[in-house]
Amino acid sequence: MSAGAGVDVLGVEGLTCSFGGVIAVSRVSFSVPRGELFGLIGPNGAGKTTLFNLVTGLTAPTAGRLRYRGRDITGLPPHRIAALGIARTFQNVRLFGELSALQNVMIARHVRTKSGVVGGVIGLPSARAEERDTRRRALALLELVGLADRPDERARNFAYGDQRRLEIARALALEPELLLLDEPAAGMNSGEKRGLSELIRGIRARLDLTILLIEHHVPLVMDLCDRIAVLNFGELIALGVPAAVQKHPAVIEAYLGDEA
Amino acid sequence: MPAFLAAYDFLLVSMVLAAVLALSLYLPLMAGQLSLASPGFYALGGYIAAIISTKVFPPAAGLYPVPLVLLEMAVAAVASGVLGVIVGVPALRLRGIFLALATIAFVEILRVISLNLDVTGGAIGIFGVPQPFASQIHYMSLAIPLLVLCMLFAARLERSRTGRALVALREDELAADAMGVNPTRYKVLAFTVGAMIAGVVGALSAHFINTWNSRQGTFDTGVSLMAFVLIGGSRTFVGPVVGGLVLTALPEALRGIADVGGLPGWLAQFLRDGRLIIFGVMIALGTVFFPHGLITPALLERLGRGRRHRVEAA
Amino acid sequence: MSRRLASPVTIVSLIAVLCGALVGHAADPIPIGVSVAQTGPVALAGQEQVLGAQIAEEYFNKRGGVNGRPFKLIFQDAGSDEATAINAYQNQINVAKVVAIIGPSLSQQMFAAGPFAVRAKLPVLGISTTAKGIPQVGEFVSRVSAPVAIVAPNAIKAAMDINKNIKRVVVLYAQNDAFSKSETETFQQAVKDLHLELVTVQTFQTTDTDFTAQVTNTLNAKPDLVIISGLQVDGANLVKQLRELAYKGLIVGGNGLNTTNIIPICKALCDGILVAQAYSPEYKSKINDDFKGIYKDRQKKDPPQFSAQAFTGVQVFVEALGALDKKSPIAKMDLAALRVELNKQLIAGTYDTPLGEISFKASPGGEIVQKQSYVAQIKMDPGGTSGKWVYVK
Amino acid sequence: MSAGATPAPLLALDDLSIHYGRVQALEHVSLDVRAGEVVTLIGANGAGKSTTLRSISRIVPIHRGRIAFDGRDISGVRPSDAVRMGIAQVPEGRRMLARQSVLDNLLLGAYTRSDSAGIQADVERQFVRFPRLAERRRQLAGTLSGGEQQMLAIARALMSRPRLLLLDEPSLGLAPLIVRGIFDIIRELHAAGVTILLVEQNASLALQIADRAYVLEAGRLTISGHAAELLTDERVRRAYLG
Amino acid sequence: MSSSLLLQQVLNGLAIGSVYAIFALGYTLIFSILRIINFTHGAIFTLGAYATYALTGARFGFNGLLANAALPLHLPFVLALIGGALFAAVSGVIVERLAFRPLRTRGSDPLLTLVSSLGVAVALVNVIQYLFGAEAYSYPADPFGQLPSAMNFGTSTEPVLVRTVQVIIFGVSMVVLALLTVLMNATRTGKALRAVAEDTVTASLLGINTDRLILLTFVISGFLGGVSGTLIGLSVGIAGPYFGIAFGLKGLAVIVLGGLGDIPGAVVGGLLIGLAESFVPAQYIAYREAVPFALLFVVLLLRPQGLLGRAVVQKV
Repeated sequence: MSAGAGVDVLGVEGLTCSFGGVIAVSRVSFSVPRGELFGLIGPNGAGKTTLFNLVTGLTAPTAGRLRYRGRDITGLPPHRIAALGIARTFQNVRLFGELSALQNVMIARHVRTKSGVVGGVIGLPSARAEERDTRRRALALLELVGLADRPDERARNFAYGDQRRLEIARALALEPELLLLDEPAAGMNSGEKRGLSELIRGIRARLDLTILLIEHHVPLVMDLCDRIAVLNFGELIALGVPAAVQKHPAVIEAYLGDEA
Repeated sequence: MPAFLAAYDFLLVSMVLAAVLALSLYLPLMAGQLSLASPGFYALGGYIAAIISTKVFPPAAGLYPVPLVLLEMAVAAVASGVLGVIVGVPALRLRGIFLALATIAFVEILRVISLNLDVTGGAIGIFGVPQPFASQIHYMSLAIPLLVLCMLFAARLERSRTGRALVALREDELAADAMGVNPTRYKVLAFTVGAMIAGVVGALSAHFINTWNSRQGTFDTGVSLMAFVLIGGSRTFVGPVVGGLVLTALPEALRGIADVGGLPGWLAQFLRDGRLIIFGVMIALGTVFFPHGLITPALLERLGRGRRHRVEAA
Repeated sequence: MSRRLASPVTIVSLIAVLCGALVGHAADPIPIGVSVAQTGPVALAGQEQVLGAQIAEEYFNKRGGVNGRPFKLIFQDAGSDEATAINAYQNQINVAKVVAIIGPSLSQQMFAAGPFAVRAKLPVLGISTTAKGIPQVGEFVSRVSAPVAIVAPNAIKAAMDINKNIKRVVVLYAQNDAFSKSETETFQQAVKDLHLELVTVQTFQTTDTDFTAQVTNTLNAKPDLVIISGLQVDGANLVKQLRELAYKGLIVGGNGLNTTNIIPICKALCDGILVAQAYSPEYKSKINDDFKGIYKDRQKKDPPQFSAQAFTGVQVFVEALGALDKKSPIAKMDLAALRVELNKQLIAGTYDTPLGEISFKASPGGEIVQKQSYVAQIKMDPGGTSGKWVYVK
Repeated sequence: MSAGATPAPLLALDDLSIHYGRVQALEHVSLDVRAGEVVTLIGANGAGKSTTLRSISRIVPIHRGRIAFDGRDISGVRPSDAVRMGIAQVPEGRRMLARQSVLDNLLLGAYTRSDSAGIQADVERQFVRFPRLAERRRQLAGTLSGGEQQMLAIARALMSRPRLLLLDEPSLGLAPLIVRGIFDIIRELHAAGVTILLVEQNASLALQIADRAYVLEAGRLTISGHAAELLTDERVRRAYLG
Repeated sequence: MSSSLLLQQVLNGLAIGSVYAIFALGYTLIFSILRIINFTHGAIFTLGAYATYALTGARFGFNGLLANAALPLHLPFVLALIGGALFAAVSGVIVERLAFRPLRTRGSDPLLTLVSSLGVAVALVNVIQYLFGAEAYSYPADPFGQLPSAMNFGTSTEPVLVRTVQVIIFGVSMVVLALLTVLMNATRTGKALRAVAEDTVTASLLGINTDRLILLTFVISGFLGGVSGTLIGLSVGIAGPYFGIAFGLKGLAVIVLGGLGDIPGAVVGGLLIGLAESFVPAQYIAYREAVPFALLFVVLLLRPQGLLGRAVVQKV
């Protein structure tokens, strides 16, 4: 987990986004070095998901810059950003519900494969080989997230927790360098959550990933993350190692309520 | 079956052509795009064939050479493809019903243009389109390969990288985009291939129905095609094919039932004169009782259980 | 029935039905097919044609049919589109095994279906197909509907007789209708030939109901004469709106306006339209009086042109069959030979019909030669609910 | 809030199971709310809290179990009838009718009632309770701030004079000061005798205000008890209070 | 261009446009509530026109099952119009029950509803033809007998004439628009309808019986369809079973132009298309038919929410 040549994987500079007068993300700046597991917490509606949408190009920022491995990616369309190596999961699980688990994962191999209409339809040797490879890799990923036993099951038939893991497998199929996980533990029971922590640790180590994680389940975040950023009302109110963030008065105020 | 063929040769070929045409609408729908533009390209293809065969290579005695028909089909494919890209790039930014409406507008505009051009013959259209075959049933020699080719194409496409990209767009465009699928590119691709298929069917149809005019390939055609696809089933290429075959045959089948002896007079009369009432009601009922269409992937899976696994395991 | 079985069963039953349709007919009366538009937007014309044909069926069968042998009409709806017309033709030719077919209603449908008759070698008769090129479809395609070439100039001349100062002419036509498009070309040529000034040509659609823009453009051109080629409802609405918006000059209507169906639309404002007619109820002859009598009996109004033409279509086939039968008994002929011989006889004959005396050209085979052509002027009753076509020339 | 001898709870869910497609959202959930109580349902996002409320309001179909309100089985009634019977919900995300005015939103809250004088009086009562809304009565609801929208959502629900108020995540996306205001109002309602079932992500806030609580985890109830006890329960603290 | 010609063209445009507008009002109402295009609207419109015709005691024509039949009553025109509109409203209810509700309760794809409504439209048109034949009808007597057939908005030397019936249609569409606006904005039911349109779930949570209000929408839409069918029938005659269907396609252009589901938008869209059509220069009249659709295409590309419509923000 070396910091490499000092180029951060992700650089967020003064990022701002507003919808019809409501500021969802306000002048947020931080950077994520290579290999870090970076947590993003904050109350519902704090702008965490919007931040993910900005990073993955689904939403265009009103102001500010985004850099990925030093390259300016502000304003690029989502598929271009995905092709550069940024993959994500969604808060509300956006699997391709009618398709099988395997197909879901295979789709995400899109940017790592290249056979065209003609090659695919005629079945050129190169396309066939690529197809076999895609299938093999997809099965391996299903194995990794523990869903290898049901590759042909339709995605919408999976239990909530399994759907979340399938979404992670799909995101990994992109061979990303930066993985964005939006509340991966939502809807999971305690056992599943523990499994998820293991999974996230495992894939980071095995696949040499940088991970950005939004999570509500505080213990999970505290336990997993190297550093944590806290958002409230679109603003970054704290950033640091878990122990420091946990004690930050603004965080207690904003996130944990007026318990004090 | 010679008597059957003689009576229903035209209908049988129409059914096959309708099935192909339904596929032209199905392709963009594979990517989640309801486009009713197919009739426009169908009309264009028909005009291309009619003009080439009556004006460029004016008919000589005897049968019109089949290679020229193939040439016309190729020209129609290219022309429809080019027009498809030109129309598709701006139009496919629209979603859902708005795309459908824009393509309806496109078809109407083409219709008015064809009414006004000299080369298309206005309302009279172009007639005396020469025949490449001595009998209508021989059109099958082009229609069946065309259908098979298009079905093979659709079948292979569904299992290829491109097909997966299209289906991903249908299921969730945003997620597909975030997974690296370029929505515009694949939507335009599906739209354009659909346009080319429609153009080719149009070219063949101009010969097949002997004439071509502005009444071919209108909004009504689009409506029928939509019924073919949605009643047949829009989740697998088999659906539109079955929908095209069955719904094209249905009104004529009702006519046929009326001709079967033994029915009370009023019923036979109703089947003949009221067959469009029955047709309309059956379409409405079809949507209620077969909400996923007659043919669904699940049905196909049940029918062909096991076989697929063996193939995929290979 | 389980959902799983439902669709295969549907398909199988459809096929069964199609096969069942082949149970043959071996009826004694001579079958003559009538395939006109009984459904779709053209059904307005088609249902008038059905009426005319039915009157003819009764009328001629009462008079002994074909030399004592009855004939019967087989109706198969040709719809309003090309494919349905072809399907109807195929059914008539191969299932009903008719000796000849009357219809379809639209020229475009004939362009599509006609070649099937040519290939099957049986005579077909267009009764409302007036576009140019119909007889050229092929050897077995004829028509009793005149392509207005003669009638049109006559109507304009009749207008010029009524108003000697006619100079400026506006022509309007329904651009999406083949008949109107063919007719307007004749009218426009006639206007030029008569050295009148064609100030503007305006188009509309048969589906249009509002013509105020065309009327404004027409009135702006300050015409002395307006010529309209359209169908019944659109043509009548155009007349109505022209008159309501104070057009005072003469109106010549094409053959499409030659029907009492325009009266419910333009009512009193129909008054004075000069109509180029392929059929006139005023034409005096035994057969027309008979036809008109029966029709009036049933419908309480003068027969429209479409009914007369359909009647004529049946009459022509019946008389040709009769003439052929006298030369060589048709009962002994097989169907294929009968069809071919009937076509030859059809072209050779001359017929005294409600349309007047008609015969057919040898080249292009099957084009009608109609002795009479009519120009009439509509005279409305004071109440504006009924009117008469008064013969002009 | 002594239950005393009151036999039947106002609301009782009995072995409720709900699934979306083949995905199980709730499994064998049984809970009850007695008249006058504030009961809270806490749990992580996706645990099935909103689904529970939506099932009580009858906008999601039930696959197993039953819902009894005031002793009557309401499993088969329409959503509108549930409101008529006295169940009002303040939905998650507030769901303003953004294109209608504040006043119209309130009046629509009283849609099931026909006593126009009473409705008018209740409107004024809400304006007294929420002076901010009174100032903005002609404004379109979509133009209100988040806190104002939450106030309007609560006021709107109260307009039907509910016997049971379902509150879904009232603190969602609101500033702490405003959340405090909202919870003060909930306390007031409680004091006024309104029965409340509260779904809240902010567990400590919810537990402080409630009489009793249930913890929902992945569609199943795992812990239940008096709110004060749960507030100090180690499992709850670890899982939800950080 | 002279000022009287300009005025004439503007008035022509408004006259044509008001016909489109009145047709489109019932059409867009259903869209505003259900977000689907109801292709049966044209057929219901036709049914209304026929029902009014029958209620005036007029006789049907020579074809169809009911050839030469007539009702044994002679209602005055205004009563017949209301009766015809009520008949159309009832038809709307039946259509909703048969073609829309079964699909809605199953949560079917909206496209399927589109196809279902097309099927019902085909069936209805052919039922009309089966019963009454294909001929054109017009109402027996002008209901505004003493009025001149056209009104002059110009001078006696430079007349600018508009057909009286079109002035009436324009007036009625304005009145209908006003009534609908009042209904939607100032009544309890209207507010509930708007609530259903905006968010069905929230509406249910407020105690609104959404099924009943959707039915009501079909009643109103059918009633409006019936009124407009009769009025346009008065203007141009009832042109057979396809009478209303002919307006359907242009009606689509109208309601999209104004913003799908936007009630004032339908009127604005109708009038705009009418104006655009009437300003087509005389020598290009042959392309007039393409004008609404060209306009539709351009508007869709530039402003898909329609001229008056609001953009819908998609939530990720």
